[in-house]
Amino acid sequence: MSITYLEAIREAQAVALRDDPRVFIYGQDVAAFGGAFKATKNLAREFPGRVFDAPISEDAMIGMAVGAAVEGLRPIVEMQFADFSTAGFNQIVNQAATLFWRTKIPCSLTVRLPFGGTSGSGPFHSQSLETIYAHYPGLIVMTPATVEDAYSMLIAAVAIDDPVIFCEHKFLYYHLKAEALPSEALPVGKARIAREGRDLTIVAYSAMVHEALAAAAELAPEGWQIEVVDLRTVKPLDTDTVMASVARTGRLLCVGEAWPWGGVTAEVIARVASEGFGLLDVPPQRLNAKDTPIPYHPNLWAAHRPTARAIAVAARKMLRQ
Amino acid sequence: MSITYLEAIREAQAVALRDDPRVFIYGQDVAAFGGAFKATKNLAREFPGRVFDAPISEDAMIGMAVGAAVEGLRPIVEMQFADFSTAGFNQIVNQAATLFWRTKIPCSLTVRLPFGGTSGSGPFHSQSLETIYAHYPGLIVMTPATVEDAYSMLIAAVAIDDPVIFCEHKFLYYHLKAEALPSEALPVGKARIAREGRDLTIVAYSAMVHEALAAAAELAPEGWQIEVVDLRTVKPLDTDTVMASVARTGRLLCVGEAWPWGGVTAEVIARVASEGFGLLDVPPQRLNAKDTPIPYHPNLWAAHRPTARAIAVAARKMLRQ
Amino acid sequence: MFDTVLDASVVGETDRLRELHLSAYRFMLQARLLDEKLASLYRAGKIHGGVFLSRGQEALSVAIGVSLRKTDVFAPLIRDSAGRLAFGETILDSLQTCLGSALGPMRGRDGNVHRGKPREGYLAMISHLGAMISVVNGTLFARRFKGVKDVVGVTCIGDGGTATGAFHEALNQAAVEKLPLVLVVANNQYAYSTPNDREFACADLTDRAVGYGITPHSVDGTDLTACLDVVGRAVAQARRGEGPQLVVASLLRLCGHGEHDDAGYIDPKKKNSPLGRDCLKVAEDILLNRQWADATEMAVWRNEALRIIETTVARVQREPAPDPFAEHWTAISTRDLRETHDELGV
Amino acid sequence: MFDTVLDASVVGETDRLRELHLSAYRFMLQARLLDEKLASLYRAGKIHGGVFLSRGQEALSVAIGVSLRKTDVFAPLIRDSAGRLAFGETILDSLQTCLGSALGPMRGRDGNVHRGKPREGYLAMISHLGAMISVVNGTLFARRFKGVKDVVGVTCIGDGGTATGAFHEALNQAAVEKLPLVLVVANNQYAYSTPNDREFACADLTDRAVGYGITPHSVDGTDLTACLDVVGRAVAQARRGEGPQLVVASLLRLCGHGEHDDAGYIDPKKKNSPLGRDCLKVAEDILLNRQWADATEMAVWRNEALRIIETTVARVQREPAPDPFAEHWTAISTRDLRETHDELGV
Ligand SMILES: Cc1ncc(C[n+]2csc(CCOP(=O)(O)OP(=O)(O)O)c2C)c(N)n1
Ligand SMILES: Cc1ncc(C[n+]2csc(CCOP(=O)(O)OP(=O)(O)O)c2C)c(N)n1
Ligand SMILES: [Mg+2]
Ligand SMILES: [Mg+2]
Repeated sequence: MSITYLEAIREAQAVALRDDPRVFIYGQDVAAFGGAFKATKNLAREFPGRVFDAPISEDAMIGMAVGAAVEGLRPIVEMQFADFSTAGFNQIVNQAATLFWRTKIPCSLTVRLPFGGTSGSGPFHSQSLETIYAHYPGLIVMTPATVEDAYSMLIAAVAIDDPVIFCEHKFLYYHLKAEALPSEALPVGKARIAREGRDLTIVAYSAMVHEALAAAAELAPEGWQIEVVDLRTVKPLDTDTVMASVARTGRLLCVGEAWPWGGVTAEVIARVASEGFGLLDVPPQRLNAKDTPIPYHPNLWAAHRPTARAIAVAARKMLRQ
Repeated sequence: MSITYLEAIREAQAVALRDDPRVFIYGQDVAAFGGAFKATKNLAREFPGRVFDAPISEDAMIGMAVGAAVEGLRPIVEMQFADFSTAGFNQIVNQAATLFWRTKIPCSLTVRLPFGGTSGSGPFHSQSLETIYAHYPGLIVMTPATVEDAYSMLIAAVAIDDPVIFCEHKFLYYHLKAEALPSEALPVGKARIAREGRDLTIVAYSAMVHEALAAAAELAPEGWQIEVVDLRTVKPLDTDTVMASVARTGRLLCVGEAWPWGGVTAEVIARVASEGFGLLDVPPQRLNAKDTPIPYHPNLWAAHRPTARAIAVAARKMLRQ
Repeated sequence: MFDTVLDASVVGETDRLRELHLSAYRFMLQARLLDEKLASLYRAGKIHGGVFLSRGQEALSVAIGVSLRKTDVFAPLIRDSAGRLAFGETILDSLQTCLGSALGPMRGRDGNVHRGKPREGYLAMISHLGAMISVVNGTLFARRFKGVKDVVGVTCIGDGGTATGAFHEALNQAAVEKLPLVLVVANNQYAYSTPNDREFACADLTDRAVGYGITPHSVDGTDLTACLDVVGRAVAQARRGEGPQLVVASLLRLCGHGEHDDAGYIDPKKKNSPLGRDCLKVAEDILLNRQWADATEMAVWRNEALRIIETTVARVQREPAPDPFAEHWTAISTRDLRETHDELGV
Repeated sequence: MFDTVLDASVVGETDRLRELHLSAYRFMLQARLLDEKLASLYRAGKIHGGVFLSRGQEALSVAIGVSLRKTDVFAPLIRDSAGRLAFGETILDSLQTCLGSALGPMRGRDGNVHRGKPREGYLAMISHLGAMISVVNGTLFARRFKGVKDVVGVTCIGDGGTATGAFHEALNQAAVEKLPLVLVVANNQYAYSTPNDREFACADLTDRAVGYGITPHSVDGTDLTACLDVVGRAVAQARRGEGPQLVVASLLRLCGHGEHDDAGYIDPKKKNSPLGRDCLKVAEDILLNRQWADATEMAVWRNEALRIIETTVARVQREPAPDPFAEHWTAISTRDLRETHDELGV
């Protein structure tokens, strides 16, 4: 038996619905249809009265979820694509994210964002929006890279008393498979060493973890041992694990699929430069998508986002310094 | 005669309206009333048929402006507060910011965002949103710190063929005065050395430039010569000027009023760490607002954002290293 | 808080109406006097930030408060001082918030009209107009989900706020979900300085109701009796399961948008029209005409309210301001997930 | 593109109608055949990303295209292949975009339905539903500002898209500004899989018009004659200065949401109802019944369209794909203000 990243997300929601009567799911086409990506397949049937189709009203979808959270429920809101969450942006950042701080009422609410690039999806079905959410106080931003994490982190997200932006990568939906679902998980908020090495640390998250691992594999025959850190959540950001890795390797390359200005990679490098300056043997570097909308054509798309090859090139440069 | 930052903004719009028949202004209460802050005072009277009141429809306000830009006009949209631009966020980042890249049609459009904290304004009338806009490709983000820049950069913004997010700081509106309006200006996109020094570089923008200057003044009697770099625009970010300053001082402290995760300060430090690592004598540091909504009470507000005092404390620490 | 007794005898009905009016009037009076106090504190520089008053909108607002039960949901907006009091907010809560007391419900974190106690069904508005409506939907949805019956949720918006996308999405959502929502629109003719004709182009805002499949109600917002009747009816209909209700009241704001604003843009013709009547004065006339109260009683109520306000102000002014060093500088509740990264430790 | 001639004689009117129908039919046919080609290219793996078809919606869409002038504004949505062609888009533009040719209007940067030539009044939609309406408002506002007269702007939305805040803000804006906007709602009964009753609760979407103060029109979207009549009338009214118009058409999407979708959720009752009629077939019957065309002519037109499509596909398939190394990787037009910072220079 094997299970995909997407199936893990479905299973996690099934577990959440089963174990906690306060959980419900709200999103466009999530009920009978099972969602645009089938992430809620059969859940409406298995859990009658717990899965609801929403109108195309992202603002009201989040508002409704906040109201339900105030009443002690634990809504999971599916955005059909992360890109459309901009239409619910105001309610996420000003309503959900401020509620606890203003009123002491925790706002337990999970917003599932199918995000990230896939070939041919173009400017409005490919975006990586973790940065804009992580910038706002009051939100937790998860970016699982593995089937296991997709599963256990989503279960954790629903259990957390704060609003969680759950960034699930569409590229991993079908591509990524695991043998079985995990029974144990790393704590939320902790980064993971995805591969050990001692020559260079690549910090990545979500789909880029796999590009980083592929780059590490490419560099291994050349004698380089690359350590890959999977951030898992980008807010809070586990600076300690990153720093400990850099302490071992002395070299830091940070990779993100989002746009270059002011994202996860900038935050990681700024933290390491401030707090772990002495650990760095060479200048820390980063690799992001290009500073344009995400192109539709596969040729352009492949050049727009960081790839294993680009990572390997960057890493080699740093290793030779 | 003296002129305030706010008056400079009004004058700049008058100049734009006078010199270019394609310019018009659209915003809530901007016509007869002259805007919530009086930034468009008398403009409707002086320029009949060029200043229009908008309904409370931020999404449609930006959409309308994009349509007008497609037709070759040069709209200036006033948001009543930057905070409310989240309701027009989708049109800014997905419509205006992508238009040129997708269609070759430049989208000349200026969105004026009265932003930043003032005492007593609370979580929804104090936000600094430059980071979320700068993150998206396709936008220019200006953050003038002086009366002169407020004037000349706004004139430039309207003349630019791309969408400009013009972040005008409400704290500076009445506080900041100049003797006269400038006839010359630094090019847009270039940072400015606001104060020369050789011991430490403080990079700041908008209201924080003045806190940095005050900190520099506080440190001068102690024998420290602090250089203050005013970024002026945060996207594009003038890395060269920052780097040249750090080359002189060897020390970098970056100050922003926005939330700490992933903002201007992270971007600046990441760039300097990557490209100017060798220039740094001590770890670069940054200072931002706290990672909570902006508090209402003056006591909390004063502690939430960086102040001259906090900057001086941080700078002293770095200078002693 | 009163419930509509539907099959009362005529005498009982008159008694009920009298009680309702008297209660409503006293809340209106309190609200007006509290507002006046806030205005004077503002002018004296004792209040930081803005002060937004309800002058002219008390009859409409109070009708909401007295039509609701403690177990209902209420998300007031900026001009609802009367409705807040009638729904159960204390003058203390209000003053603590406006004066930024650390002991108040918002602990100095948020101010003026941005207050509430969500756990008590009393939501704390954010500034973004329209944004509270779907939140009320969510509370009503949740109560139905939990099997709680007999609940109504009311929220308010101005004429200007009806132009927001949030208004539309939320009303539509309430209609699709058949939620017991009552949305009360206070059409005070202006959104800040902008007159109705730059805000919308329908003949009347009630014309929107049919487009959502919800029930419209119109009311003269200066007339307490009409407000109690119409708002009370809308709340009762929602409670009976007749789905969302839209109440549109016509009135005029008899003050500036905030206390910084002299409202010079308000058309004198409107001020001199029936719209410009002071609803408090109208309510007084109603009580006097029906002999439900006399001037002496009213004076007693006024003095009582003034006394409470004054003593509460004095009390709150002695309360501690929030202390930034004692403050928990985190926006999330989960301790383990707070960002541990601390800039410079300064 | 035809203009309504209002005071034509009866004979002239019949001629005009015949011309209009013939022209419309041929665009519908082209659109249908082009769609079928796209579907087969998609199945053959020649098209990256999604393919969204217009099957069942051609009569409504074409009515827009033929009612507009070259100098008007059109912002089509996903199911407007017929209207696009009628407005003047070439089959080449369409195929270049869908196949990602570097020579196409979108240069491989954007794909499928996200195409347009804004300088020609033909806007390129973004995906976010509702977002194009206010952009059309802006073009109309700008033309009025520049003194250009006699312009109409049409844009389209689905039943599902009417639930967006953007829809509301833009319709209201158009009404306040009295813009010559025609918003055409294709109520194909579903938003993706979601049926009308989970999208809105009004009896009919035209009920929304009065709430904006704009003129409603209803039409049977399967009937070409009705569509030409109603859409043509709405466009003419907008052109005459009667303000925004809302056209709501009833029909059924006769395909999946995209070509990945088998549309298994569509109620067979709807399919078998008049809503489920194929508008192309209905149009053919109209032409045959009125003896405006015979089967032979139709076969000629079909073959002609097929030939153009096939040769265009062959041509586009030989065109270069975009080259990432030749690409200008910048999203802004001002050269001096491009970010000069280059990561690693890799
Ligand atoms: C989305 C949004 N845009 C702008 C504002 C700024 N603003 C605050 S009150 C106001 C006018 C509100 O008018 P109306 O809804 O009629 O309420 P009234 O003040 O008349 O009671 C505006 C524009 C806001 N609060 N929210
Ligand atoms: C704001 C927004 N939210 C979600 C989507 C995803 N989406 C694309 S098409 C669609 C259904 C649209 O239904 P309808 O408007 O009825 O048009 P139809 O497909 O039936 O022609 C959805 C939900 C979107 N494009 N925009
Ligand atoms: Mg109003
Ligand atoms: Mg539809």
